[in-house]
Amino acid sequence: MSKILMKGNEAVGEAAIRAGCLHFFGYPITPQSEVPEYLARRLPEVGGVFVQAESEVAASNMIYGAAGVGVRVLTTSSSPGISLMAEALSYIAACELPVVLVNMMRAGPGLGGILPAQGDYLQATKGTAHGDFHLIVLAPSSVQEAVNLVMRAFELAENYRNPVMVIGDGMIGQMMEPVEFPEPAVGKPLDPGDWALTGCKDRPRRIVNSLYLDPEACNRHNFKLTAKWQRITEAEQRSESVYLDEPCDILLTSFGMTYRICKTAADELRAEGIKVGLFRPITLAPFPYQACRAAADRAGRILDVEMNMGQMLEDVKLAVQGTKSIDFLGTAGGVVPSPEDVAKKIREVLGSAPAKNASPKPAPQKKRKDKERA
Amino acid sequence: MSKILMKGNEAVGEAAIRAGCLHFFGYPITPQSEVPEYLARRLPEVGGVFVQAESEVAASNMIYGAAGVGVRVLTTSSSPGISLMAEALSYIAACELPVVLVNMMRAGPGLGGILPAQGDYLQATKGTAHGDFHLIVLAPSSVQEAVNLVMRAFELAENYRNPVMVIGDGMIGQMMEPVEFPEPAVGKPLDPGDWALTGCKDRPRRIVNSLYLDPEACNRHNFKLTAKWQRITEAEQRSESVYLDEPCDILLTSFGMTYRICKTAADELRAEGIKVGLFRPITLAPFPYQACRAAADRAGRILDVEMNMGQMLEDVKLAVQGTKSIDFLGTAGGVVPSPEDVAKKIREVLGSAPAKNASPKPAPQKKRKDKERA
Amino acid sequence: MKKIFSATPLLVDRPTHYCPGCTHGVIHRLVAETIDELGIRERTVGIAPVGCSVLAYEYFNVDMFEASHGRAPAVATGAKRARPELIVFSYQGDGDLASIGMGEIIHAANRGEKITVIFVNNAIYGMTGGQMAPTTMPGQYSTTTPGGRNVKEVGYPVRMAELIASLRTPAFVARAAVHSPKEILRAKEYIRRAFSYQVAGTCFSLVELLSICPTNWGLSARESEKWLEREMMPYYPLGIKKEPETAEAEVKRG
Amino acid sequence: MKKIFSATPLLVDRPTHYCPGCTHGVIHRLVAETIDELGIRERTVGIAPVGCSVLAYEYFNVDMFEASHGRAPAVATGAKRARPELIVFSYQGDGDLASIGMGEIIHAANRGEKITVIFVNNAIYGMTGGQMAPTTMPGQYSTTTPGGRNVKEVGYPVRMAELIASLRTPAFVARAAVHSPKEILRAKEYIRRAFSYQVAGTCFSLVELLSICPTNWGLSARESEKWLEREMMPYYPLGIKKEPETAEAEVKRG
Amino acid sequence: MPKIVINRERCKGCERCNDACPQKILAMSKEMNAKGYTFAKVKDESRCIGCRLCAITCPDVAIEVFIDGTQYEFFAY
Amino acid sequence: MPKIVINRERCKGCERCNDACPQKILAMSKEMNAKGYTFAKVKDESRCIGCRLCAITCPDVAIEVFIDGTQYEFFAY
Amino acid sequence: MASTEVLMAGFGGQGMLLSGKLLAHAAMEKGLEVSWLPSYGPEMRGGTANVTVCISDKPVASPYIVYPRALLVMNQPSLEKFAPRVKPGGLIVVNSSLVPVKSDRQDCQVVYVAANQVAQQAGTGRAANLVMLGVYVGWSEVVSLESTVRAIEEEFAEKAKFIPANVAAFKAGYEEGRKARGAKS
Amino acid sequence: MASTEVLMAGFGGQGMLLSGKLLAHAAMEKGLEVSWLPSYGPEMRGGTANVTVCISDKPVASPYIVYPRALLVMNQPSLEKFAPRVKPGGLIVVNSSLVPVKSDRQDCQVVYVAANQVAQQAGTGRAANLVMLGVYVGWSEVVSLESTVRAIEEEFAEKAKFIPANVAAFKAGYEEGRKARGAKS
Ligand SMILES: Cc1ncc(C[n+]2csc(CCOP(=O)(O)OP(=O)(O)O)c2C)c(N)n1
Ligand SMILES: Cc1ncc(C[n+]2csc(CCOP(=O)(O)OP(=O)(O)O)c2C)c(N)n1
Ligand code: SF4
Ligand code: SF4
Ligand code: SF4
Ligand code: SF4
Ligand code: SF4
Ligand code: SF4
Ligand SMILES: [Mg+2]
Ligand SMILES: [Mg+2]
Repeated sequence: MSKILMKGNEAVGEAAIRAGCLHFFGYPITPQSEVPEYLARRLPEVGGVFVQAESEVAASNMIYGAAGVGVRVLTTSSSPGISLMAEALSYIAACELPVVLVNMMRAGPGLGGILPAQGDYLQATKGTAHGDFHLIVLAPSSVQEAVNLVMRAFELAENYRNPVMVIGDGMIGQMMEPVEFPEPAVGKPLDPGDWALTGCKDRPRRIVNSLYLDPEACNRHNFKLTAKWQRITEAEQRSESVYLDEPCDILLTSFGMTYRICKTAADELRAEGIKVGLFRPITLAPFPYQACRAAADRAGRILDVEMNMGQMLEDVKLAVQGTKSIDFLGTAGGVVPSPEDVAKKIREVLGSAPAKNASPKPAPQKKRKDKERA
Repeated sequence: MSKILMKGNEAVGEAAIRAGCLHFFGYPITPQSEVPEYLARRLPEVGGVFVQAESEVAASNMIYGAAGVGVRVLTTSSSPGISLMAEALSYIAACELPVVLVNMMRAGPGLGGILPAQGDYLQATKGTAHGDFHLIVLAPSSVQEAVNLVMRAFELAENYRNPVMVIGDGMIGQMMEPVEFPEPAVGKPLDPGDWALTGCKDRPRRIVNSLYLDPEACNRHNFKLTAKWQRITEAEQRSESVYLDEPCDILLTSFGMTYRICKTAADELRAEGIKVGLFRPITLAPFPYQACRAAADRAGRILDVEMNMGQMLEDVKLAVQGTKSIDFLGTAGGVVPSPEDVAKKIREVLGSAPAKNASPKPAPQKKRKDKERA
Repeated sequence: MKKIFSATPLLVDRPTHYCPGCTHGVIHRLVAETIDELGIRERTVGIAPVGCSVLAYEYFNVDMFEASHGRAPAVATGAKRARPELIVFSYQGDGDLASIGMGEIIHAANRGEKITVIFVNNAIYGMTGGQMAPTTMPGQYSTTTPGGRNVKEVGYPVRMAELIASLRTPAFVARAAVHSPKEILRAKEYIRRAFSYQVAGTCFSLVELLSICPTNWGLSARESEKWLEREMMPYYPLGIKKEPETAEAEVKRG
Repeated sequence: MKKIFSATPLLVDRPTHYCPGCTHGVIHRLVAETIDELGIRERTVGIAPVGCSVLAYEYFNVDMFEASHGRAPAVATGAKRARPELIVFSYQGDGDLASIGMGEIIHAANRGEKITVIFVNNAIYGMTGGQMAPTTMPGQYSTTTPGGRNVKEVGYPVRMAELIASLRTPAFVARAAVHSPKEILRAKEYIRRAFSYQVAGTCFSLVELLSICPTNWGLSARESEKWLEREMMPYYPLGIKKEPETAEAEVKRG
Repeated sequence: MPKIVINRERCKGCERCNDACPQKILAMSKEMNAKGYTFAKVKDESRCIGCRLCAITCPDVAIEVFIDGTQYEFFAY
Repeated sequence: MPKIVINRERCKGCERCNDACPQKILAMSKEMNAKGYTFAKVKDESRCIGCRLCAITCPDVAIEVFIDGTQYEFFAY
Repeated sequence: MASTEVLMAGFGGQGMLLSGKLLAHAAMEKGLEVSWLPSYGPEMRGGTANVTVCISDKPVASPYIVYPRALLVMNQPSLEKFAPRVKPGGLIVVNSSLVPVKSDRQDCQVVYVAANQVAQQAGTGRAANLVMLGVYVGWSEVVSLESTVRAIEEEFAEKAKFIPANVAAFKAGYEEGRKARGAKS
Repeated sequence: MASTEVLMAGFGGQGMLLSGKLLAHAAMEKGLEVSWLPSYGPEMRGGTANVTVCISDKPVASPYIVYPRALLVMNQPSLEKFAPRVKPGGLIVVNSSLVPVKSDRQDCQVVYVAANQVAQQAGTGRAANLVMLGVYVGWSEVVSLESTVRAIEEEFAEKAKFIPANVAAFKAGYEEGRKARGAKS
């Protein structure tokens, strides 16, 4: 199939259909509204169902209902909307239902702004909601990868019966890049398996439930979920390491679109002879600790770059376990670090004496007048 | 003042009044419903306001409104209810409003159960909601300490204009212990300062807002919040270290009620000559990394005990930075580890070869028949 | 001898956890009998709420969900839209449906979701120990209105059946009570009609059932029946509030 | 010469971000004038929603909140209960109030919160680029109803004024339009009454205002006025839906 | 002769059937069942008219009703 | 003589005042203001009756209305 | 004394939570550290209700106790469930009015009291829980008779008419406890 | 070629986002790697709309570019804001129909085109954006005239009647671009 030039958000919608997901429930929010808008047009064409929910709270419970009856289902939103889904996500994870959700992150906290950010890393990977559970979190850094990971998300969700979040930022949602989609145009439907509520014809009835009156049973269920997460952790870590065939002066750690900015900076500096390596997790959860450690082992020091105040930094520290000095460059509020910002920071850091472990406080950034947006 | 025997939940309500908080907005949920019930009786007696919200979503926005007009305000809930407050908490933190909330954790994920648990540690300390912000999180381990920390929470909330969560579990809410309250019976009201919306008489109007059209302004706001968190981190860490005047064989790390269970186990083993030390964070956020590290430095190894699947474990690892081997004992679903369970685990661990860093997967626990609850 | 009344196999054969006299049990039976009579067991999916009937999934002998508090209509929407061939019903209390779940029930009704909602109005939060519900009667004691519900402070009870009936989208909406055999029979009829509309694919349907909560009302079952009749029934008039046929006609008239 | 019309100082002197012809601007002015005329500026707190009027806090020259999407009535409840001496109003769009905020507005109204709600019904999600609102008209195009709103799929538009008026708790509820000078005058009167009831401490008040969105309707301002009059007004009848005086009387009659 | 059968272990002793019976032939036991409830019982079986009101009103489906031969069905249930 | 003053920089060129004026004395400029909008202007000031309809309908408060001496206030605004 | 724990178990409504509170209250007034931890069940009515009271001269560490020093039971399921957990040398008090079986614990002192009958004689059959408490206090003397009576009086301050019968029931139980203690030592 | 970036800026509605898309489309068809990144503003109408297109023979690393190689501007604010950022040796194309001022960049080639007039002559005043695109393509030859025309035809496939005027406008711009290039080299 040939390439099409497509907006990230629309590509996400199309990817879902290719994956055989014909059910969407969601609520508009910038910068992801093109997903529901695209699917409102496309799903009826392929016999699918598009429902605009009255809120993200409702949307997240609708996907619970749809997944519970054994269909492939998607919702998409952006930061504040994801927060409203917290309770339902805990239910979905507890009931082991396969759903896929996409978070095109915007600036926060609060209403924040609609420009790109990566401030929901910790929410996605650690504290999504109450109780012990984990989302599988995938972070694409191109539109094509968004397509691939959305499709992969459905597989993971179903293999492990666990909710999967594909996390991007406003940039990846709004930008166009060429993408290729696999055939067929509409994926095969989900096999409802032995758990979905399809009506109890010729079989014992089934229950989708997360309440346990017996604490021992609830305890066992938690251990079961934890064991599942352990399996996921062992089998599903994905990451990318670049320029690490020889030891490097500095390793840039980043994820999503920020990685591409780092890549440009790295290329620039490598042209000057500064050895810059790159590491990015593709699965933010499970975080590829060993791969990150291995990458760090090949570097003199580390610079973590994120569009937030240092959220992945904690995972990098957990990976590195104090063996390397780590600096941090962060922006927020919709400010995107430029490749030049990254390059400058690298020079600064390499020039300075190696500081032991950066604190989560990012170095204060001077105000850059020319980037003011209306 | 003499001691009164009081339920944790009721003591929390009374503590708020003593702290001068005369406004409560909340929604019933077991195991914290005694807080609203108590305040529904007490607040009208002291000229305060009790409103039963229609939901936790509404309650969390009501406290935003009440804090915004410059009054001291409390809400309380339990795990699923806290998840529903996520969006509003991000707004409150972004707007730098002083609110206090109490989470009496129950078993999760999903509906889980009403029995005590500590499964919301990561939600409270790391990923409460979208965007970069932090709650100050205080974890009492007795009813008296719950009283003290609720009162302290109002001070912290106002000093830093930051939301503060007091986090307990069903046990602390439901148990009675003797408590003493400071006089006066009703604390002084909050001084609305220079930020509250009290009507713009004789002053320029004020705005409580978290939206930024200019990304640089939003970026600066994020740096400001981060700098504030840094100040809090430097000034407000609290923890307790017990039996560490001499080096110990093993350090138990735990928080809240679990700490008391560990204490009994430690006392028991110390009587047998096994040197067991104890460390517990009182501020879960900011986590007392240095104090934890210092405690760890005095111990041969570490056993982390929690009523969850290993959530604080990550912070302990961050503190210890790979210098000590860490084991984990966890329960969930309302199962409370008994002192005997803890003692047994300690014996097991001390008997075994030092394992390098426990994985987050807790050792599977055998089913204990005699603890089955109806 | 001929058995003319016995438990429907649609109810799982086990004692419920409800308090003595609690009419949740009656409503369960009516719903179960209806599913049985309509022959739809094998394609029915029920949704239990959070409330005393949280364990409803244990009792109905069909595929069941347990929903989060108040969101059963959204769960039902997801299930029904995904598999329109299923008969989907939610079973919800007044705290669940009328307080936290107000948005979800109104929107599900307004979208005309082809689901059936069994709404149990017992004027109290049963499960959590007797706090005020939106439907608590003026002056009624609850643990969060220790002086009785003061309408000046917290407003009047919400009449959900009327509220939902006032929406333009065609629907079947009715209110019955289950405190006496006579009203139970009427309730059964409404429930049967509600499910029948769904079977025919006609419209959204909701039956509000006035129910007793002896435990939290602090009354015996017998006193509770009387209290329901005396206090609740005048405020919550029984009857059909809306039928799809007349609603359609109204829409046509414009 | 005598100035008989000029901008009220209650509006901050700066151009708004609204599109040409957007009647959010008219409604802002009416609210501002009312606050001015009632002399309550110094004790008024306004609440901006999430929607095109998200920046309302920039325009009203009073203390202002920015609320999360749909929750302004809860924020207003918190503010008003905490400081009853304040005059608290929320300003909300139809996505904000009638979709995500349905639960909060109904419960605030039902509790009888003594707040004033300015509800701007433009039958669309303006800010996010023209998705369907609960109030979108049958057949109306939106980016999420590319074939026009199909009432068989998503139900009929919600008439919020009527829905809220149907609650038992006394309130002032009215609907006006702001597409023509004549209707603007009526709107002003309703808004003034709404605030006056709050000043007197009487009741909850809400004014629904039919408003145009030329941008997302894809029409000129002039065509939009006509469309509002032709399509919206018959479905959303203007007038007072409920007054506290008659509501009280009804309550007394029982 | 119509008759009813009460499942004493199912009964929770709410007494609703007692009130519902038009023949007033039901009463509560003095004994308790395993769950500690006094349970409903028939005082005078001979007067039962098989009207089912007791069963209809029982929240715990503790009552079954039997009839012999035909019977006038005075309402459709 | 009544008259109106239009703030050309405030005007967004929506033309609503043009429609509202009962005297039909308003029109749109050919020029653009700094924001790139054509703006409203008065074609024939002499016929203005000071009715304020233009100002009432303007969403951008771009119009002020002045009168000389007394005037019949034909509606209370 | 160092520290002791007692588990009191019965059906909901039998008043064991109150008995526990009275004990904790009396101990607190004596200047001891106490904790009172109910095992609150799932959000349903009915079922068993039990409470663990810890009393110590040092701050109570874990209020959650699996192996208590004493057990008071008002129903058979509780006896079956909890009796095996009582520490050797401990006390088990069984309300023989309601529990038809015996405990097979040989290493504990097991006291059978027809608490309902004793209470009936003292004035009200509803005060069986106070008889049970009395037995424990009489046996353990962890608090004095007087201080417990004061706790009862304070607890019932607003329903004063219930005080005499409850105090009488408690005292009757107390005597039983004293006797049992004597028998043992 | 290695890689290049062009920033196209104007008011919303002036079609610069479309110009960018056409460029990206043509480059993609040529087998190059591309990215098209709009700077989407806060959730409001109006204001400026600009887009950065990156074209490369390797995968595009950062699509977010602060210092582009070329700039096409349709309004004065954009010229003022972005001109200082163009890389030395780059290109600045100014629509002089709408922008009354000159750029002071000496180290770039600045081309002034009365794009609205040129478009008018080509058949529709609304195609000024295609004139601008044409200038860039003619100057840079990053894609060919033919492939861009094909992209225009595909893009307007459903509104075929607009194709001729748009193609004409593009070609007119292209000629200007060729000329400017010649002038330079
Ligand atoms: C999000 C959330 N909030 C609150 C609760 C606690 N809760 C459980 S049931 C209930 C109310 C039950 O009342 P109702 O719906 O009237 O049902 P009933 O028990 O009366 O049948 C509440 C508030 C919860 N489980 N989840
Ligand atoms: C929780 C959340 N969900 C969604 C959004 C995105 N959003 C912003 S405004 C809006 C709807 C605006 O429509 P309306 O309330 O009708 O106001 P209008 O713009 O038409 O005046 C939405 C969905 C958000 N900001 N927050
Ligand atoms: S508490 Fe009330 S509603 Fe719940 S089971 Fe008991 S009687 Fe029924
Ligand atoms: S999008 Fe619509 S509602 Fe929003 S400002 Fe423009 S015209 Fe007004
Ligand atoms: S069937 Fe009728 S007459 Fe017979 S016991 Fe039941 S209620 Fe009484
Ligand atoms: S109605 Fe049923 S549960 Fe109640 S007393 Fe009669 S048989 Fe027993
Ligand atoms: S005041 Fe009246 S007559 Fe004068 S310009 Fe305005 S609308 Fe026209
Ligand atoms: S109504 Fe106002 S904004 Fe519109 S054209 Fe007239 S003066 Fe300009
Ligand atoms: Mg209820
Ligand atoms: Mg709108």
